Amino acid sequence: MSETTHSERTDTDSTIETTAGETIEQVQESWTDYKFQGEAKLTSEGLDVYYGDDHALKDVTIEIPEKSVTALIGPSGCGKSTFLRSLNRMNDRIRSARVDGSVQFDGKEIYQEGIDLVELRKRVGMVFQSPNPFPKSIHENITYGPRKHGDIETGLLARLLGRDDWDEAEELVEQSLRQAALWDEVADRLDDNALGLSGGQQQRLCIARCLSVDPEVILMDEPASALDPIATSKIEDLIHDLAEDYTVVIVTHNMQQAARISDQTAVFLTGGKLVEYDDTDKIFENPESQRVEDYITGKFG
Amino acid sequence: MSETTHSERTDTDSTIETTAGETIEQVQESWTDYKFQGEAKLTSEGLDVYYGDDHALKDVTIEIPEKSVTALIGPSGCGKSTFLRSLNRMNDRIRSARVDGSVQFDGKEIYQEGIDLVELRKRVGMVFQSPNPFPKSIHENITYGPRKHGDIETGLLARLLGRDDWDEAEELVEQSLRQAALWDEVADRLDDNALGLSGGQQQRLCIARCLSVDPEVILMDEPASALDPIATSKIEDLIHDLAEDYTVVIVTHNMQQAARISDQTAVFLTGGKLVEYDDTDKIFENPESQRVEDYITGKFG
Amino acid sequence: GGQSSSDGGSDGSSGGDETSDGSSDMTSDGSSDETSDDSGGGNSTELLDAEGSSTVYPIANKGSSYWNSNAPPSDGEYWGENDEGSVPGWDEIDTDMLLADYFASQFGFEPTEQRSEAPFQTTVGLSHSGTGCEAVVNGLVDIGNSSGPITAELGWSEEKRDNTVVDNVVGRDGQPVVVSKDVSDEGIDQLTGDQIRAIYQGEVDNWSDLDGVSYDQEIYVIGRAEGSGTDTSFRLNMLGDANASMEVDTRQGQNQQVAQLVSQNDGAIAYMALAFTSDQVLPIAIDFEGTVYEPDRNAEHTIYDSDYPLNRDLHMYTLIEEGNPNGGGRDRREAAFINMFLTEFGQTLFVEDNNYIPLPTSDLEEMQEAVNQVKP
Amino acid sequence: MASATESDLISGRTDSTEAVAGIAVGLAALLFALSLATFFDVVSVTGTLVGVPVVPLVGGLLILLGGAIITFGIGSYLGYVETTPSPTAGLVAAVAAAVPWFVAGVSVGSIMLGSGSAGGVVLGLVTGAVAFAATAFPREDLGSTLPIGALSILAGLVLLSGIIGPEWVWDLGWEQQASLTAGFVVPALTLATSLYVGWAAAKAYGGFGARGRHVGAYALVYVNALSIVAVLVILLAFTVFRGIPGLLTGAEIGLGVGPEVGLFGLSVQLPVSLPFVMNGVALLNDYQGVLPAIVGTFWLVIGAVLFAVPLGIGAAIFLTEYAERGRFTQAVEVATNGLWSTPSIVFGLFGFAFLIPRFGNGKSLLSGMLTLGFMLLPLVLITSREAMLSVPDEYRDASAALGVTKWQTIRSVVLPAALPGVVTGVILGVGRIAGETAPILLTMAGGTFVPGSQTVDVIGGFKFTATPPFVANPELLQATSALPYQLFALITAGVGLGDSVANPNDFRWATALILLVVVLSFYAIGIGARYYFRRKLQYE
Amino acid sequence: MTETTNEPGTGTGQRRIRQARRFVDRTETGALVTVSVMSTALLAALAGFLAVSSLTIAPFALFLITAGYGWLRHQELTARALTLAMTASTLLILGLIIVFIFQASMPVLSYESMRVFGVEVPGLRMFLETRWDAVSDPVRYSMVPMIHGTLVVTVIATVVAAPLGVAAALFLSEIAPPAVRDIVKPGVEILAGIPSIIYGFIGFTLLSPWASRQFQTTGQGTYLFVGIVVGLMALPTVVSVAEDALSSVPESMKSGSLAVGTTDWQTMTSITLPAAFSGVSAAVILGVGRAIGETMAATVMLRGVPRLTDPLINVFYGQETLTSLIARNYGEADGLQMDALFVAGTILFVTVLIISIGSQYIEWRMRKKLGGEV
Ligand SMILES: Nc1ncnc2c1ncn2[C@@H]1O[C@H](COP(=O)(O)OP(=O)(O)OP(=O)(O)O)[C@@H](O)[C@H]1O
Ligand SMILES: Nc1ncnc2c1ncn2[C@@H]1O[C@H](COP(=O)(O)OP(=O)(O)OP(=O)(O)O)[C@@H](O)[C@H]1O
Ligand SMILES: [Mg+2]
Ligand SMILES: [Mg+2]
Ligand SMILES: O=P([O-])([O-])[O-]
Repeated sequence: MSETTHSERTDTDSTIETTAGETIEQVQESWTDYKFQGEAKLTSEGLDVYYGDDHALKDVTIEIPEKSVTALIGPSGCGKSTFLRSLNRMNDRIRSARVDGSVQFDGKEIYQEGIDLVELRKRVGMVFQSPNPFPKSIHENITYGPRKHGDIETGLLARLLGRDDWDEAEELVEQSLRQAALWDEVADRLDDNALGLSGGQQQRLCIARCLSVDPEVILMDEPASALDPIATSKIEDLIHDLAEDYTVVIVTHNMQQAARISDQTAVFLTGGKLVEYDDTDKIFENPESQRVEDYITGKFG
Repeated sequence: MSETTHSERTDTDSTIETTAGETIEQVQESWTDYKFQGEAKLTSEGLDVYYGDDHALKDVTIEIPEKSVTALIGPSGCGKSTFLRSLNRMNDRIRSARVDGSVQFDGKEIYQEGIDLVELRKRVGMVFQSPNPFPKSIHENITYGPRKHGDIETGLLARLLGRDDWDEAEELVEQSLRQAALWDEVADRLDDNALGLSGGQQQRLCIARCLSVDPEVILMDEPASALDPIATSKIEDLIHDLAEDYTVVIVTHNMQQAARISDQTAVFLTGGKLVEYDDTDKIFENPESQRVEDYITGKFG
Repeated sequence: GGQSSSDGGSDGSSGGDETSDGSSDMTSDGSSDETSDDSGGGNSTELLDAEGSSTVYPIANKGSSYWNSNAPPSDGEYWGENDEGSVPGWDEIDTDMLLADYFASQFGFEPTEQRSEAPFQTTVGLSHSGTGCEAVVNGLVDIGNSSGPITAELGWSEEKRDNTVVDNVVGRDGQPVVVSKDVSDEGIDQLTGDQIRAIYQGEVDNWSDLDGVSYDQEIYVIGRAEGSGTDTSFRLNMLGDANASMEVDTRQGQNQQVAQLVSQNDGAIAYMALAFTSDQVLPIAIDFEGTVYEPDRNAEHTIYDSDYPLNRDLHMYTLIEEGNPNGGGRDRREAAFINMFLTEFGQTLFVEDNNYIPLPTSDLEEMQEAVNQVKP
Repeated sequence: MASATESDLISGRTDSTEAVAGIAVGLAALLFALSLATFFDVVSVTGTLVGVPVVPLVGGLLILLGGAIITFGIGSYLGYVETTPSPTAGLVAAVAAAVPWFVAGVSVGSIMLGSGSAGGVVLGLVTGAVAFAATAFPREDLGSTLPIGALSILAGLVLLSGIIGPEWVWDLGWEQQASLTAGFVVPALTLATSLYVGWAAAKAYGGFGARGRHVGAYALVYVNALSIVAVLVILLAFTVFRGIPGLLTGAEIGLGVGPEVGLFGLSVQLPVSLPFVMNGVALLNDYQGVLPAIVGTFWLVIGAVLFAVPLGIGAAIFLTEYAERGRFTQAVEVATNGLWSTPSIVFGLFGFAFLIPRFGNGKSLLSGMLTLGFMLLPLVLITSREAMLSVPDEYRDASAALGVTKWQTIRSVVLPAALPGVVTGVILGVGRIAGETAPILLTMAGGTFVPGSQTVDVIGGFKFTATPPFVANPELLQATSALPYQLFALITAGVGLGDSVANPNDFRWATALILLVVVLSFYAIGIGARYYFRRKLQYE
Repeated sequence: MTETTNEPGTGTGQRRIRQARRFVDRTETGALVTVSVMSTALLAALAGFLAVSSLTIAPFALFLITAGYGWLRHQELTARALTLAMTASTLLILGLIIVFIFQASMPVLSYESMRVFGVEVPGLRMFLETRWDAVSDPVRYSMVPMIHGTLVVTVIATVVAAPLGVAAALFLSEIAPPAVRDIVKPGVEILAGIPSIIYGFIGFTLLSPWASRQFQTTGQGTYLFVGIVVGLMALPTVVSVAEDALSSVPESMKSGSLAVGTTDWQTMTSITLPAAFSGVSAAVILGVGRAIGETMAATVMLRGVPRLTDPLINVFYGQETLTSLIARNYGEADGLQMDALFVAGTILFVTVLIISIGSQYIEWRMRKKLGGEV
């Protein structure tokens, strides 16, 4: 498989160059002087999302740099989650949803025929608003992804054939849990049901589960909204650390949180428009747009 | 039925006097120097609410002045809604809920045997977090309360007997809708289903419905949380106007909103405790307690 | 068996006789109405219902549909042929009344003089004899059709029978044994009584096991429901005892179903009633101790003969009730309706035309006399 | 931006490899269809198809199919075909492959060594185990193709070589004689094999691995859904097709051809005459019909609804609105669910023992109504309760907050909001009881061929009496017919309906059709109502 | 409202009594009297009906009158009392069913009693011997052949309905595009709506003769085809209950799986099905319950001879099931034979009741489990 795609790659590469060029121009139209350092990991260009007749996201064009934290903020219903879900095509799950425009991941268009959704979602992981561990043991939760991808075999058959990757799995579990700052709390009860963990622990477990498949991007949709302040601050620290290796995109309704943890911030306002996108400091100290300023100072929303 | 309660009232009056005396003492213990102008409309004293074994509200003592807006703020789960619902005994509807302590309305204890719940709730109206109009026409929504109380008769029988109060009903509908700042928008479609209105209109309809039974107090539990900014600001204006005739108690999770619209603010913190209660300006500019200050400046919550 | 009623151990209302007088039912005063009307001299015009034997069904049902149609005498459809001379029993009848009007008026009913509106309506339910006997005894219906004697059906003594019901015999059946087409095509058109007995007692199960038969095919032994008159008569007349044991592959509720099974399957043998034979359901000759009874009416010994061992009476039982005239076994509706079958007209049209055997004149006269006692 | 990982994102299988697997899937589908056609006697086992005898043709196709998928598997293993196989086909596939091989082994063993001998089972265990191992141990592309491909080839050879020819019969040698014949075994074998190979081919089409399994499973699930719909369509189409001639016997359209219908004193002559539904059975009719049974069914349903709906809704109100959720409501819930699943014949027995002695000691319309009412009650209760539970508590709170009493809230807010659910539930429930035979068999069944003049007239039957209970209705206390019972009676009465019905078979099928139409129209109305209400309430 | 005191006590009887007393104190006397008269009248009417008394009408009329009066004057309380009475009547019907069918099956149980270790066990012989013969001596009413028949039919039906039903439920809740779903779902419901007698009719006239020819059996009537037909009839039950269970698995769980890069099928097998396992098994169990109770198709397709097939696994012969025994014999049966039919009814009723309670228990556990997760 890898060989075939390899040969095809050249065609797509060429198209990307042009679209990428356009993208940057359009972004510059919107925020004349925002230039981040490093490579763009995800690029959306003229992205529109509809739910039935409802136009939820309008013409969003943005470049998200790699290995940094990008926060998406805005009032409720402005389309933050919609935008986030369009980055790993989780919107496909919603039957009424329809997507126009383009999103590129590492320069590859993800809204094209033949795209391997499984592979895409492996590489663009996601953590949800409320923790959603599987009703299985902690160990199984972490190894779930790799097992389904065939990277680790732990099944009965594999064990019978002496082919199981027990050690590898152990290692992976430990590593993922350490990265998610959960190892110390659960090391001695890996076989307990994950539903027995506290909310904050469950959310970190979900992050660990996401990390276990070694993604490149982690999308987080209000990951701390269901948590108490202590758990929240743990998650915030964790996100900060993750940005060293991963590209993190996080939706939050808490402006203080966005200010604390993100490198750049995109502000959506009602109607599904991306109104401003810049370094976080800039947005919070000196936004270009009056509406953004009103929003940030709590005049509405 | 009202006669029965009326005759009972005299007995209770005497008890109330003494409890009311105690109440004021306790309030002064908590906030040594908060004295508002005017009469107290609602007074709670040593109020505890339990949900099963869960102690949701702890020893809350507070006096709410009439014809003003009192805001209740605090982090999620701190018991704001619980407190609000205990003011018109809507907590009775939650099977696991148990209330200790006293709440007085116009000096009458509402947690006593023989209290007429129907009468109480008529006089202490309530507007809910998400708009909940009945799936009936706008007209029917407004006249629902008066009709059920027998103040207006519009039934088939009444019409046959020539006894229906059609004009009166029309008048009431117009008046309530005007008060709720909705008349202009719906005057020509009173017979449309209320579910066809927008969220903000629905919420104002609910306020109009509440006003139609001519209450003295209006309790509002995050009435704007499900609305967009424009609808929110309409509701806020409305609340401001209502305070001229009614006593308004409003729960909000939006501190800016509390600052904008309320005369006094009560801050609950996690655990169901009332931590501070004072003029709104005072609370937002110079709170007594460090925790309240942290909360208001967004350090947590 | 016995007379313990079908509502089992339900409660107070135990015996059929007791409930049927209506004293204990709650909302219904239907039956009490009826009895009081009768004893008061007037004639109830309630629906007359019959139930039971699938053998008697063709007779009763055809009669019932003639009755309900209450057609004028000019109408060929009920007079057999439209040509007056050929009407069977015309001399006897000689009337210009409508059909049901005529028969009913003899028992004191007012003629309606309306087509399709008989002085009282009749209906016939199809099940089998056991059900019919049960139903009439419990007062559920007016007439219980049975192709086996009620004594054998319900295990009664003759004395009990005489005290409880009267037996209206309306015709005869020469119970045939039939085989399916493939069997008769193999040339099997005659069996001995012993062979049939062997088949029905599970001693042979392949046609080729019979002497002189080379057809290698499992025998599909079809029986009638336990409690059906056809089954009871067959056990009684063929196997020697109403409670004789037998072994069959299938039992079907009604003769019609048996006929359908015989026509649908290979290797089948069945016992049934004459009315249901056809070119797919072929009666065979039976050799009883040297006498061969042929299925052909013109042969020397035939299954239509009264000495054919499987020959049986077809009954319409009615209950002896206090409310009936003279406390006898028939009320006037029952008598009027049954009387129709006892005329020459009825015997020809309802009995003989259904391939059954009309009653001999002497028996017929005896029956007529008994029924006519109810005339006002 | 490592090139290897990046290219994974876009699937890059060439059209030709997909085509090979695609052809195999198509071939399997063809064989599947062929086997069904054989079951339905559209194609005869002894006949020919495009000039070739059916059995060898099928055998050849099976061999071809088996060969194709084995070739694909080996091609993939050797790297000629672009796939992403897992290291093993997995436990499920291994068990799935072991089962048919076990059956094959047992059959071959039993035929050779005689059935019932241990030899067959031993052989089956061996072949099953080998198939299991051959699936489980090698890489997935081999494991999921070789054993199943071989099975297909084996089946094909058996058919092609004539070991199982069109006249093949295997007497099982049981006491009650039964045999397996080519007429059954050939299509059954083809059906099973084509499903298996189709599954394997679909996996191959998806390139094995997670995606392959996904495709394979989806193929089977789609076939299943399609088959269910097909069964439904065939059942309906067949009944309609067979029933139409009887239904339309003597039908006429035109002014003044129909019977007169009186409604509120007005008498109208219908412009349609459909004797089958407008007549009873009578000697003088030109065409016979089942009107009394239709009317009987109508009254049965009315009676059951009048009994069960108020009771069910009332109980649902008490349970949802008044009763504290606790042991009592739980007990009622268990009881209603128990009633819901009680077999209809038990309701019949109960009606027989309980109602019949209480209503004139005879089978009667009233007993039938109540028995069906007992059956309908739990259905109404359960659906009403669900509908009321799904009325948002906000409505109740809003009403309570306006100071409105509980019963007024129920009447004015809860019931209207629950109405769509209740109505839908009742209609569907009515559809179910309208088609029930067993309970009315024991409690109501009347005559088989009922004259039109005996059509029940419940309204006209009421009369007042001087003795308690002062009101009587003999029509209610008489047995009458209903469509399902009439059909049952027609089945048991078989042929020989007597002279009155010209074509008994048409008459029976037409009765079945009418019953189907009556019952399914309740369902159609119920399902339609649900869609309507859902659509209507959507703008919430 | 005196009924409140009659409600089943929950251990805190004292408190209940106090509550009731307070309730009585607080309620208007007029309303109390009305409701008391109403409920007494209703009870009297019930007693009269049970006793088959022609006076039943009097208390019933009184009930109607007081209820009407109460409705006009004390609607709140009357409505409450009436709905309580309606709830009670639901329980009453179940109770009556139990009493009547059990009571009716008593006599034959003592006839068929058997002595083991010196103890007389009623009805035991019905389950140890295999002979059913209501006519010739010795008359025996064994239930074994019918239990065998019911078992065989149910097993075959389950083999048909369970996998196909669960697969169809998966299809409907997880796979089908909305347009297809809108067709298939009502289709399945309509399948449930086809009256069983129509299945029986088609089975008797077409399937049975076909099977008889194919399997070269002696005559027609096979458990195999009855089982298949009954399975088809149980299918809709399985589909709709299983679909409910599958779609009640929270979307967040499914999304969680998809978001780590699994195929839809992997998500279904590894997350959705295990999470909904108890609900799906409840669906299958309910389907089994339906199959056990199916009557008419079996009645018209079977042979009607109560005996075991030979050998027991010979599904090509269909003798008799518990349901068809009743439907076929109720007419002419009397005395012990009738009681034996009630025994068959009792067996059916008890089995299905156990199944119903079992599946409710399973569903309850599933709800609890999923409720804990979300
Ligand atoms: N599944 C859906 N079907 C239809 N409309 C939807 C769906 N999900 C979201 N929407 C609509 O799309 C718009 C954007 O929703 P989205 O969830 O993206 O907002 P959000 O910014 O994440 O809001 P929140 O802060 O409340 O999570 C809203 O108007 C919402 O009503
Ligand atoms: N119906 C109930 N049953 C049991 N516990 C409840 C119930 N309602 C609220 N609680 C609990 O009581 C506490 C206070 O809840 P309450 O709804 O009053 O908080 P709140 O301040 O209104 O929070 P929010 O801002 O989220 O609305 C919480 O811990 C909550 O879990
Ligand atoms: Mg969101
Ligand atoms: Mg709240
Ligand atoms: O006449 P039978 O139907 O009872 O045989």
